[in-house]
Parts: sequence; structure tokens; C-alpha cells
Amino acid sequence: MIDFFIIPVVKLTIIFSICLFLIAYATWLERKVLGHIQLRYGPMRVGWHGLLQPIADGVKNFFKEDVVPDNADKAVFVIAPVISISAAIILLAVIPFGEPIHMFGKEITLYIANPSIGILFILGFATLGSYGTILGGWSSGNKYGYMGGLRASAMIISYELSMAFAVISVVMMSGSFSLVDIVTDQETIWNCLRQPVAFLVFLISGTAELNRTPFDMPEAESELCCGYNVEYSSMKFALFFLAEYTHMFVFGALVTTLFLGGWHGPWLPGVVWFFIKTFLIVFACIWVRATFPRLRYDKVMKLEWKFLLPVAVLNLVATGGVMLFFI
Amino acid sequence: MTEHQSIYLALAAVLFAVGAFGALTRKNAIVVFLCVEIMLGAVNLVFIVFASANQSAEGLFMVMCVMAVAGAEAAVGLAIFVHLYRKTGTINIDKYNLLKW
Amino acid sequence: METMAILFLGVLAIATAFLVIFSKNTVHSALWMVGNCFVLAVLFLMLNSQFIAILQVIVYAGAIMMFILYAIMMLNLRREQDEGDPRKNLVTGRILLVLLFFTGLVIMGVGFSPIALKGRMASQAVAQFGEVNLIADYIFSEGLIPFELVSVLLTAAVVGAVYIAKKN
Amino acid sequence: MEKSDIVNVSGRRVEKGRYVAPLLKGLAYTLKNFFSRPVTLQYPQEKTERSKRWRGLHRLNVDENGKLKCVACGLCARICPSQAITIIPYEDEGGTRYPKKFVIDELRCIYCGFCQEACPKGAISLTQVYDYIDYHRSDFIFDIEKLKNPKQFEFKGK
Repeated sequence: MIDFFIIPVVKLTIIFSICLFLIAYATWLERKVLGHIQLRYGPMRVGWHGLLQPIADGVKNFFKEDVVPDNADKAVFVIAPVISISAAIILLAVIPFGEPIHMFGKEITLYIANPSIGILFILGFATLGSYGTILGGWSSGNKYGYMGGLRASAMIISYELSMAFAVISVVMMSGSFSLVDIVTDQETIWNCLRQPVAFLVFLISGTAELNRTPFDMPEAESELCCGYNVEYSSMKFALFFLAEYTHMFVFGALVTTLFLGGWHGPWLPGVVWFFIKTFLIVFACIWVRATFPRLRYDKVMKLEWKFLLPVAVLNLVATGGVMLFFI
Repeated sequence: MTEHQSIYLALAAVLFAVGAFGALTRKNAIVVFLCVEIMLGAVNLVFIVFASANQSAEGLFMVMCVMAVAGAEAAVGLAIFVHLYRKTGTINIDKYNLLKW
Repeated sequence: METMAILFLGVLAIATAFLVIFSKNTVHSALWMVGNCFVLAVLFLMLNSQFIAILQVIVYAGAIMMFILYAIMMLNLRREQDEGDPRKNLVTGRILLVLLFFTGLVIMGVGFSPIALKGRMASQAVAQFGEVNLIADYIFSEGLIPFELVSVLLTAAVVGAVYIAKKN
Repeated sequence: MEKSDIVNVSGRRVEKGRYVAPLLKGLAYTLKNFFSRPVTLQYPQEKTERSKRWRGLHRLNVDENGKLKCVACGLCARICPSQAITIIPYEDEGGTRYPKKFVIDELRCIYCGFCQEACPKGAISLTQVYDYIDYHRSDFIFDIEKLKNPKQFEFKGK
């Protein structure tokens, strides 16, 4: 009873609430970092250095009027943000946050599930999450939203490939799809040193999958005036927003797990190392957003099909060759 | 698990029938395409049931082949539909009564 | 308990399949198809094949359906064109024939399924089954030639799709 | 990529085919910015230094006895290009003129400062207060009491 019900439920509650708290504060972090990079302060008013800003935003979004456009596809319009957020949050289930800890005479693992197909689970559900974007754009009955949705689907079809190839070369090194196995495999040397090319390809295509600048094709403010979420308001918009930041957090966690040695690190406990690394990746995401302008749409496609994908495939072949002849 | 075999197989048969029914009745080419995918899914289910019953990987491998075929079918089929749509302005398969353009 | 779950999922699968057929809007059809793929993935999970289940989600729901949705959106098929209500041409003679044929198939499937089993499996094998290793071993030993042929098929499909798309 | 292949991007000569070095340069620049002090001010608490000649709300000056310096000559009202000043003069028993009513419509005023220059007694001058806010248009019609101390209307945040 305790092993099969109470411990998982408590673990689920704690992990999800901590993660959702961090995700809410990722919005604050983004505004703050963007502000300081642009020589501004960012939010300062609500609470000390704007620390209560996420809560204020949440309250504001909750009480705003919920507008559904007249020529929208009502059912799809309502369901799109739900798809987006649920497919994003489910990804937290398979991320190993730290090494197993001992508490109350029991060994407690710091992940909710460790399926043998963990990384495939993440790839699959990350793709499902983009259905929310696509359907949200399509169902708004708005040309900008429509273009945003179209671009989102083209992006996800393209960048999924190089991302999967980068992941597969890591899986080849560790011989398992399970994220926990991948982390334990990196105890001596991190994968970013063993697989630098895959690391870079994963970073670039991951940023593209997150739909963040410089690859934010679906929302491209200056071209499509926010693309897929033009017509969204109130809580529905907040859900899209939250899904985007959840994806960013998961992306950071995934880079940490796959390439930066997960919870491994000297002196500090594993969980702390994990969150430090994740924070650094999230910071890098924001930093990149603040630095680079958006690429043109055809250049984005060119980058994927003519550069990233061949590089990822060559890296895969090279990894196979090295493993065959030297290990 | 073994005792549920019959349910799975019956379900697969019904799904296959529904897919075939849709493929025969609908005139929208893309929906016909989706119905073919439903039929493929039903077949996959049968393969997996027998693979799990007989503890062999052959059925699973067949499923992977079917998925690859479905992917190839999607790529070529949709390319054809898009092409036809540009030529004729419709995707109603009843309108495609010419063998050569 | 398990029977109930299977029946529930089966009803869901058939319902989504029917909704694929009877949706007037092509995008709704595609959406119900995603649901159908998902239910099938859960059924595969219940048959202990995790890998195939997640493959179903990635390949069908993730790639193929995404691709179809992209095509639908590109053709901008918001409303069903010149077909009218799909429910109109529902009952014709050949359809009934097909249904009868499949009813026979159902009866045969239910009746003959125990014959196809070679025997009950050991619990050890059940836990092992569906793991990636099993499939990988098979692919790269006995199934090598078909596997390579599949890759040839995919390459041919890509070349064909690019050729058709480039034609005009 | 040929080194000679040069494209012109916003007036700067950039060699075509160089991607990585400029990207890293950009990242370094933004990181440097991240650690430097923001240039913006926290407005109601901190305000920019205004020029000495800044022309804000009007003030009616008083002499050492606390009486208005104004003699209600009406020169300011006469010269005002937007006719924002209304004066009703009054004379007490000793023959000293003083304004019974001195009203400036701050919404009409264009803050040209002519009234200050026209005044022979130095009775009216423009302060540096520029951020008076209120809810009604009538609140912007300043009478003598308000004009005596416009400093109190400076916005200091809530």
C-alpha cells in the first residue's frame, strides 16, 4: 500500500508543485534577464524586484474576459491549449531529478517513472504538444493564426528529425533508452564531451522545437503579430504561455540529462546539481533569445535540411564506426 | 492476458471493418486515406496480439514494417493529393476519373 | 478488471474510428484519427509492448498525422467540398456485403484465436517481452533483409514524393 | 566560401560565409550588457535631472510678509498666447492692488514662460514640476491657493 500508492502520490505532488512553481518563475526570470540584457530592470513593482509578478499575472489572466472569436472552430479552439499544457506537463514524469535518496528507511527515487523507453516518451509527447499550437492557430479563424499553425507543423516535422538523430547517438553510447541509465552512464565523463556534435545539434534543434527566438516561426511577432495565439485571451492564453515555459524547463532538464551528466557533480547533492544545470540551460535559452534576431522562414528550413540533418546523420554514422572499431 | 485474446481479435476485426466501410463510403480523398490508416492500425493490433501470445518478435517487427509502409504511403499519397488538388481544385475522388492528365 | 479496461478502450477505438468517418470537417477527422492512434497505443501498452506503443505515438500521431494535418491546412479544406453530408451515401448494397464479410471475420477471430497460441508463457518472459532488446536482436539477425528493404522503400517514397511535388 | 565575397549589412562590411565568430561576438556583447548597470530610472522614486530652464507648473511668489507679490496688473494675462490666465483685480483701502481671483487653466497653458518674463514684479514663475496628475479637468484649473505651492503636486508614486 505504502510502496504502491502513498509514496508515488506524495512524490507526484511534490515534484509537480516544485516544477510548476519553477516554471511560473521562469516567466519572471525571462523578463528579468531580458530586461537586464537590454539595460533595463524588468519587473520591479510587484513585490521585491517583482518577485510576485507571476502570481499577479496569474490572477490577472484568471479574471480577464475570455473571448472566443465568432468564426472560430469552437470545440477545437477550447481544446487546443489543453492539449498543449497537458502534453507539456506529462513530460515531467520521466525526468530523473536526482539520485535515489534514503528516507524513513526506504529508498526513494527522484523520478515519477522510469520506463525503458523514457527518451522516446519525451520525443513523442513533445510532438503531441505541438498539436496544441497547430490546432490553436488553425481554429482561430484568423489568417495570422493560420499561418502560425502552418509554420508550427512544418517546424515540428523538420526539426524533430535532427533532434531524434542527436538523441539516438547518445542512446548508442549508453545502450539504453531509459533516462536513468543514460545518466548513470555519464558518471565518469559527460556526454557533451563524448558527443560534442550531437550536443550542438540538439541545442539548436531543441531551441527550434521550443519555438523560441531565433526560430520562433509560429509566433513571429513582427511578421504574424503573435501567430497562433493572436485570438487567445485570458486563461487560454496563459495555458499556452505556461506550456511554452514548461517545454523550456523540460528542454533544460533534457539537455542536463542527456549531455551534462544529469545529477552528477562534486560536493553538492545530486538534486542541486541537476537544478543548477537546468537553470543554466534555461538562462542560455533566454540569453540566445536576447541576442539573435529571427531567421527568415526559408533560411530556417535550409538550416535544418541542408545543415543540421546531414551533420546529425554523419555524426550518427561516425559514432557507429567508432563504437564498432574502437570499443 | 491470454484469455483476452478473443476480445482483442474481435476488436481488430471491427476496427478493420469500420475502416473499410469508411474507405468505401467517403469521397474526400484525405478521409479515405485516414480510413486506410485505421485499417492498418487494426492489422497492427492483430500482429501484436499474436506476437505477445507467441512470445516472438516477428509480429513486432511486422508492425514496424507496417508503420514504415504507412509513412511511405503518407508521403507519396499526400504528395499526389496536393498535386491533384492543384490541377483540379478538388479532392473528391469521384472527380478523378481520368487516367492521364 | 482488465477485461473492463479492454472493452472500454475498444469502444473508444471504434467510436473514434466512426467519428473519423462521420466528421464533416476534414481537420476534425484527422483529430479523431489522432485519438484513435492514441487509444491503439494504450491497447499496445496493455499487451506489454511499450516500444511499439511509443512508436505508434511518435510515428502515427506525431509524424504521419502531423503531415496529414499539414497537407489539409495547406489545401485549406475547412469545409467539406462538393460532397455534402457524408451520412447520405451510408447504406448501399456492397457496404452491407462488406459488413457481413467482416462479421464472419469477427466470429472466426473469436472462435479460432485459441488455436493460434503455442502455449502459455512464463512470467519471466512476460516481463522481458516488449523490451527494445528483443526487437533489436530480431531486426539485426533474422530480420535484416526485410529491414534493409524497408529502408529502400522509404528512400523510394521520399524520392517519389519529391518528384511529384516538384513536377509543376 | 571565398573571402572576397563581401556583403554589406547595415553599412558594415561583413564577409560572407562567416557565421560562428559574429554569433559568439553578439553573445559576448549581450552578456556584458547583462552584468552592467541598467540605464533606466525607477521613475516616481528616481527622476532625471531637469534643465534649469525647465518650465513646469506655475507658482505665485510671496514676499517676506507672506503676501502675494502680484499687483494684478494683468500683463501676464495679456501676453499669454493661449489665454490661460484670468485675473480679477481688486484694490484695498490703502490703494494697493492685489488679485481677488488669479486662475490659470493648466490644461490650456502651453508652458511658454511669457508670463514669467512679462511680470514686472517677479510675482509669477515657472517651477520644475512636470508630472501633476488628477482625475477631473476641473482639478487642472489652479486658483491662488493651489498656485502658492505647486511643489506639493509633484508625483511621488503610490
